[in-house]
Amino acid sequence: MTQHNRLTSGGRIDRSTSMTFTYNGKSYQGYKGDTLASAMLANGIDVVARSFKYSRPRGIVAAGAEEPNAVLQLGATEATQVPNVRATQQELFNGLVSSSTNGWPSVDTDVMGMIGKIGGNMMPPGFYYKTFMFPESLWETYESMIRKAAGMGRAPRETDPDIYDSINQHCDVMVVGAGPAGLAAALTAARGGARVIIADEQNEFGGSLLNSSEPLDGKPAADWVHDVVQELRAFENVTLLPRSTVNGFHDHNFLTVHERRTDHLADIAPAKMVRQRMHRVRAKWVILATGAHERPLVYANNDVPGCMITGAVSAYINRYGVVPGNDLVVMTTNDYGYQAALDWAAAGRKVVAIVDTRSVANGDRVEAARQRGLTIITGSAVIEVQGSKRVTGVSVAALNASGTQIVGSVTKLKADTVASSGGWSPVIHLSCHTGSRPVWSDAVVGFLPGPTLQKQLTAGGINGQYETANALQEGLEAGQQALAKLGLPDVELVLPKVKTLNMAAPMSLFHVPHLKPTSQAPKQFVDYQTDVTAAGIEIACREGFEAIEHVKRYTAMGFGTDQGKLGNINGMAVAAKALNKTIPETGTTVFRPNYTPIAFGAIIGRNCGALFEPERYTAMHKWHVEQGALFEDVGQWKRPWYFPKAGETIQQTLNRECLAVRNAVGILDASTLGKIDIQGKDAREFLGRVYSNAWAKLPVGKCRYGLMCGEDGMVFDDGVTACLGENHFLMTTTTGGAAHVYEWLEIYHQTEWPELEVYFNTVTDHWSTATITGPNSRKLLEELTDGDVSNEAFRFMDWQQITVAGVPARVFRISFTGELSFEINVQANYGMAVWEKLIEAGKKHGLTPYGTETMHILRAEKGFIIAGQDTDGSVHPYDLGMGWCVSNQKPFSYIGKRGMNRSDCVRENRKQLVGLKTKNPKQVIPEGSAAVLDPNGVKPLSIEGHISSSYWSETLGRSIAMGFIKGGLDKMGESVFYPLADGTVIEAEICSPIFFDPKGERQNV
Amino acid sequence: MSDVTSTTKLEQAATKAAVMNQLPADKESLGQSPLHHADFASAAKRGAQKGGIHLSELALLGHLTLRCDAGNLEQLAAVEAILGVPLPLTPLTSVEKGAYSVRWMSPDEWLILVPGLEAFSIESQFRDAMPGHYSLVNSSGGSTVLMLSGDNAVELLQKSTTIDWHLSVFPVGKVVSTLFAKSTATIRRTDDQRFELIIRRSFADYIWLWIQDASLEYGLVIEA
Amino acid sequence: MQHYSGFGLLKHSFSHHENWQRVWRNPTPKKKYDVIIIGGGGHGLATAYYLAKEHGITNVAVLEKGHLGGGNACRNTTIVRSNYLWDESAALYEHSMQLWEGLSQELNYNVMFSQRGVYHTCHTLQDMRTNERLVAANRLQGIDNEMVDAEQLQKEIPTLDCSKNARYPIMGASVQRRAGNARHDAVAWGYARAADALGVDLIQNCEVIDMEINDGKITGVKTKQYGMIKADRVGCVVAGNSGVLAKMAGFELPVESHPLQALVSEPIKPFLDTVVMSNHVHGYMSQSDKGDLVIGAGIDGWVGYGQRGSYGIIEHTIQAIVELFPCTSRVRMNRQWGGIVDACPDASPIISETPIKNLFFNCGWGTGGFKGTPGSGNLFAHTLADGKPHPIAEPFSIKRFHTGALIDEHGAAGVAH
Amino acid sequence: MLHIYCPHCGEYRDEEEFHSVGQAHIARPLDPEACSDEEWGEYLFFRKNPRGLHHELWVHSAGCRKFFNMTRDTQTYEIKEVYKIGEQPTVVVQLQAVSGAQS
Repeated sequence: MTQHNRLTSGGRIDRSTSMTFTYNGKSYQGYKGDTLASAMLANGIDVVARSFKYSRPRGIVAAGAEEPNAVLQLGATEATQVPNVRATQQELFNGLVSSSTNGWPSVDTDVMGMIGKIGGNMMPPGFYYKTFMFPESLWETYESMIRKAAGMGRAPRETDPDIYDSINQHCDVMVVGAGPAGLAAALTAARGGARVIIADEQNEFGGSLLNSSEPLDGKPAADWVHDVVQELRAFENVTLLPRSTVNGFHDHNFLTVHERRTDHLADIAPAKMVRQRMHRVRAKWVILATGAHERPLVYANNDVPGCMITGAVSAYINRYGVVPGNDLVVMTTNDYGYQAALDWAAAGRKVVAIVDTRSVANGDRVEAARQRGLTIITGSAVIEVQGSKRVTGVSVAALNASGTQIVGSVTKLKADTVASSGGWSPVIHLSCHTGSRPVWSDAVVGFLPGPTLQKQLTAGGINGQYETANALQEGLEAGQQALAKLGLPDVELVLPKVKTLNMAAPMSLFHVPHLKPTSQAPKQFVDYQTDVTAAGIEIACREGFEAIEHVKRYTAMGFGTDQGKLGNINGMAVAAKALNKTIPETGTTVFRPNYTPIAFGAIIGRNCGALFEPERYTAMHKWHVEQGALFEDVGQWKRPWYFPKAGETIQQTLNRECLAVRNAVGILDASTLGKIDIQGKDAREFLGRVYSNAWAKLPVGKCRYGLMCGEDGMVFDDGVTACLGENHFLMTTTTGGAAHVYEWLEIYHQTEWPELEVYFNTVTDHWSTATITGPNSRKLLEELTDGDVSNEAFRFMDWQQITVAGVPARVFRISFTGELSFEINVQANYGMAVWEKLIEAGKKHGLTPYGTETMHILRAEKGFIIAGQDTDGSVHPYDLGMGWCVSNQKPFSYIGKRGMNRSDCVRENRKQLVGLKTKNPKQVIPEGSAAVLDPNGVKPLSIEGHISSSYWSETLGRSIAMGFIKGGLDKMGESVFYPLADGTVIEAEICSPIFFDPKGERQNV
Repeated sequence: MSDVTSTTKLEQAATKAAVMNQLPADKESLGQSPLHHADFASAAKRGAQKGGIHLSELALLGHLTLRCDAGNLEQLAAVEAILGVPLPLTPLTSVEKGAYSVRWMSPDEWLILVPGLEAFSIESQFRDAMPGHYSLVNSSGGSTVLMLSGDNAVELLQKSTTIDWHLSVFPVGKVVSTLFAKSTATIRRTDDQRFELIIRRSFADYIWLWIQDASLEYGLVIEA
Repeated sequence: MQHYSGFGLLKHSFSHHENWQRVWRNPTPKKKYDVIIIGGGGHGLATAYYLAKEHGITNVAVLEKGHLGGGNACRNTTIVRSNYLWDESAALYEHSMQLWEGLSQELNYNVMFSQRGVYHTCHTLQDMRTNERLVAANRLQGIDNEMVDAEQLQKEIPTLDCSKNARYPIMGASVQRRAGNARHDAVAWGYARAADALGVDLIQNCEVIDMEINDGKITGVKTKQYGMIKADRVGCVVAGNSGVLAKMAGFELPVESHPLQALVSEPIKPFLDTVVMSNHVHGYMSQSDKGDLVIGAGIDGWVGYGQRGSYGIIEHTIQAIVELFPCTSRVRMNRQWGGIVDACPDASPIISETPIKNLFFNCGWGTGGFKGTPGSGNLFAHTLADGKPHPIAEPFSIKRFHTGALIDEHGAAGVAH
Repeated sequence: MLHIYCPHCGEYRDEEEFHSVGQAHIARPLDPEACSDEEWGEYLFFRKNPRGLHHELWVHSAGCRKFFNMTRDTQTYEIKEVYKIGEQPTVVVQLQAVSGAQS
């Protein structure tokens, strides 16, 4: 294929480096420095998409982030598919594979286009709200058709092979945009000694200067840009970020900058390179130099490929050496629009006419066009375009002075390209992100940034200053202001000389009238991507959708991936006209992040896959892995769940582990329990306030179990606390509750009772805990210790400091299984050494490692609760049948006391924790099952309670369960019923939750 | 080994706490730092010798957390007598003398690092000499120390934390406790391009994974 | 009310759609109403509709400080379900669910209620227990909800990562198949149009700045634009702004207003035909009819009325989504936004009398108000008509925060949505 | 992403290091037993929830772990001041004219 629209010279492309790309399966050539869009235009590709609702052919309209149509699917492999890439922002690389996203069988010959033509009339805005209702049953069918037709590109079905990351940056001045204003601002700030970051979405700095033929200091503008960039690079405190879009401006001067590091190189990032990086920037001052987007005019059939904006035409010619057509008609409301015609003519192609909507046109650019002999038709407009897949001609007619009516006859001109300019809209998106509402300016004919609390300055196009000289000056001033705010010395900067042009006033025109009323004229598009027309907006207003937000939502205007960058102002103007209001009276439109779309991968950085969330390990983790343990996630911890042997089912493993504990000895890694060291003379008093039971008399060397309640009286954690010294305690918490309990202790200490002399320190990670439990546990311990661990010397609920396997240890004789148990705590650096010695020595005692599941069964046989499983934030100690763990004698009204005495907490018939024995001992009630009194009742049934813990107990040879029953503690021996999903019903008898060794003799031996 | 509470010389001392020498006689062969499984010694021999990130572990040091009153002159004097350096009272600062170093953690909290063998001795000296209300906790088993250096060390920290590491605001000696990726770390600058990271035991493997990953583009050199 | 249908569209296409009637009038407020409803969001408009429709009270005004349906009604992620845990909530949300079914036909406005199912994935044993409890309770409450195992789930949602490799592997899920999505704007507009047709005055750009309270009884409200408007009864349905209105009336609520964020991807071809929520990794996602992946985020931990929150929430949410759906990594996020949600300590709403006579509050829907819209309006209309709560609404009184009879739905409310 | 000055560390840190606890200056009743259910309920659950100036309790959870107070505008998210526990705010809502509620 030849690049028949490519000029032989000029532009910033490298004609010596040719690149091959494919579009819809066909191969084309472009050059290094091209965007995909410029390369497509060079090759004369007209149709790049089919529209969303009417399936109309669409072409490239713009040259930047505002492009609504050229939204393509990229990717050479399934895993590297990227949906919805804007061709105007994608740099060309060799081997790029692209395709259009809608249209069947192809974008050129699309069947839906016919339906769009016929059915389009039945699809006014919001038509879907008015139909598809009858019959009700068919909605799902309608909807699945709508869903298939909607959407643009597609997500890959394979996992992303690329990596992304994020990096945190701090600076004095963040300059957004590296056009003339941004470069002047950054250079000023840098020379003043500020730490500067300057980011621009394009691959090269320069902004509008790259698209322009206008000289600076009599030399090409690119020379000046080059010099500034070189100087900025030399500063140690300046970071230059090309290919980096500032996508979000968040509160307190926090910005997200999305840098594309390899998208210009290949389909997949080269080895060791991150594809995209998110810079999370905290800036002391932000200078927005984001420029402006040109507005197209709204006229009939303005979406036919070949209709563009004038700035894009200039950009393709000057930057990429591409003339996107042969015969150009320009329609403009302002002087800037003439530049496209001048550039087109300079490129040697035919300018058919410049149609100026103003009756008088006499600015310098107009004069230049006259001198060049270009045809200028004033006081007129292109009211309609002919053609379907490419413009073939235009209808031009004279307008009245206000541009609201056609006053003359219609002239038809042949042309293949229409470039329109309705003026420019400042790119105020970022300034809106933190809630600042933009302000309309009649002078600029656009919205300007509104007042903001952010430390923000603006310069250049964003302020409606579109002439290079003014943009440079504003950039300089913004840089100086930032320096002053930062207390840094002022600097001078000699700005390059730019010829100042005389400009005639622009005309405020958005929507070009047609011979027919808007509702009957050919479609006049306002928002291309969402297929919103001027007629559609008028209908919405007529129906009563008068707030601009209503108009936008009813028509979907601005909801595309371009977020209405081209169309929003025009749409507001159409609505304002329909409502007989001014644009600012219609409302303002606020933009939200992102400025342009960002890959999910770039937002999450490395926090995915293996690094999604930390896995916390104990000192013995490696041993568990080597033994083939399966793990349970408890908070971020990986805890051994059970240790299967070859060929075992999970139940067989659990049975084996349970019996080992009951008959010999088992070992559990209990290191994950939260541990808090408490010191100070008021430690004991503090414990009395935060636990529901009494702590005043616990002697040194003893341990006690306690319940923790919130101020509402509801249990939220539990554990054993040991008295290490008169003023020294070690508190244990649940594994998942450790962090919360620690913060809870601190908040009461720091805010309520600072007078209490006590310090809390988390020591969870410091101690490693191996629990040995079972009748043989003492024998095992005796082998490895220098201490006397006999029942006489070392009582139940005592703790002692002894050595175990040569390592000093704190050993707690407490039991969560009901068996004789020792919890051996050693400094975690020695946890593995002690564990391995225990395993070795334990062989002859039948020592069996067990995990959390067996731990749960063993404790349930004893009726011990697990906070979080047998509590749900709605039960107090009495509900748990644990009134023995509440002391109402304490002088201080401990946390939870008042709460558990509120009227609802002391009423009859609260749900209470009981044991449940199935009538058929072989049946295990599924956990979560709901209890009813009458299984044959009519739904909705009143739920009496639920099963919180339920297991097969191999020790008892039957199932056991704990659960809640309304008034259960008074219903011992009564039956309740658990209807299951499969329709069966399990009958169970309410009983004590202590199923095994009710007298608690085994732990005392 | 059965004296549970240490006897204090100062009978009026408010804190009566349990102190124990937590180290076995055979500490060298038995001790396993939280990154034992990463085997830095082998990695140092086998791995890359050039790269923008250098990493080593200072394993099995003595970590002592001191909580006391920064306004109590008697306490300050006692600490200085024991450690030979005054407590750093300015937020986010540290002091270092010989093998002892002290980091400001909070207005009433300092983290003291000493050689592993000296932890018990220092702790005992505190119990003997420190007046008033305070707490001292041996946390040696709960954390480890990583030394991070190299041309790209600051960039790696930028990827991992939200702190401003510019020398003008983060000079040598400054110390912060902060989020490190999805864990936490106490980080001190010991030289322009050299940092000390104190990390929690249970998160050590995660941080090790994170650092390897974040070093990919710079090259990671493990030092024994 | 002009009837909407496909035939109507065809007919109007011949007149270029120039003859569609207004969806609602733009009336000037009267001096006095039987009932004033403060707040023209989905709940307020539904309340007005049911007051007129079911109680014959049509001398009603809805006062909206901005435009109709302009608050949380148009900012939510449109999830509708009724699988709540406690009997009280199950009754409330199921009441709402039954009104959703057939709502398009009742309002003659297609609210696009689509029962594509809502899954709650389980990643831990505790997750499994919580969901099994929920499913068991719902079965007896007469609400459809079932468990599916990981293998079955993988078949039903091919793009979801049900492998064992995940950080928190999916062990199973509960699914309510009658649950799904609806079109949020359409709900507000549909109720507004129907209420207007029954004679309710919908007053936009009318901000209440004070209340007229005599002897502990409300008699009218003062508005910024129209001065005093009298009323026999006043219902306040202003979601995030409830605290501000309560302050006007001189009391506090057990409610805090937090930013709740959401985001959408660019529109893509059909990717997910249901709703997936994960409490554990904390994110949820559906796909709109337009093709956007609609993703819900957590709530910011601080009080905020700015309709925006912190970026960290967005990062965490997308991390969760990519963890659940790894092949979304190259899909691109288009836009984010925020609403103001008024959350109660027990994650259940308030539909209640207040210390002021004839002043009623409907608030505290927290992160899940959209699904409640029809039920909330229906029950609140009953409360306003009778001057006392409907039996289903009775447990949702403010008084529960004094007695302790909370309806703690944190488990079932799950991810903020 | 708020940028918060920790009054204990003496520098700004990112919001991620902090945790908001809720309304500040809610003192635990000195004699809980003397409280009615209503009073206890108010203490537990009822909050000012203002649109505008708000005094909040925060903790520097990933830093020095100290609690402190903050005066923040809940509409603009501007942080007006931070101050230590036990101190009183200096930026407060001006007393409003008598509410129209009595009119």
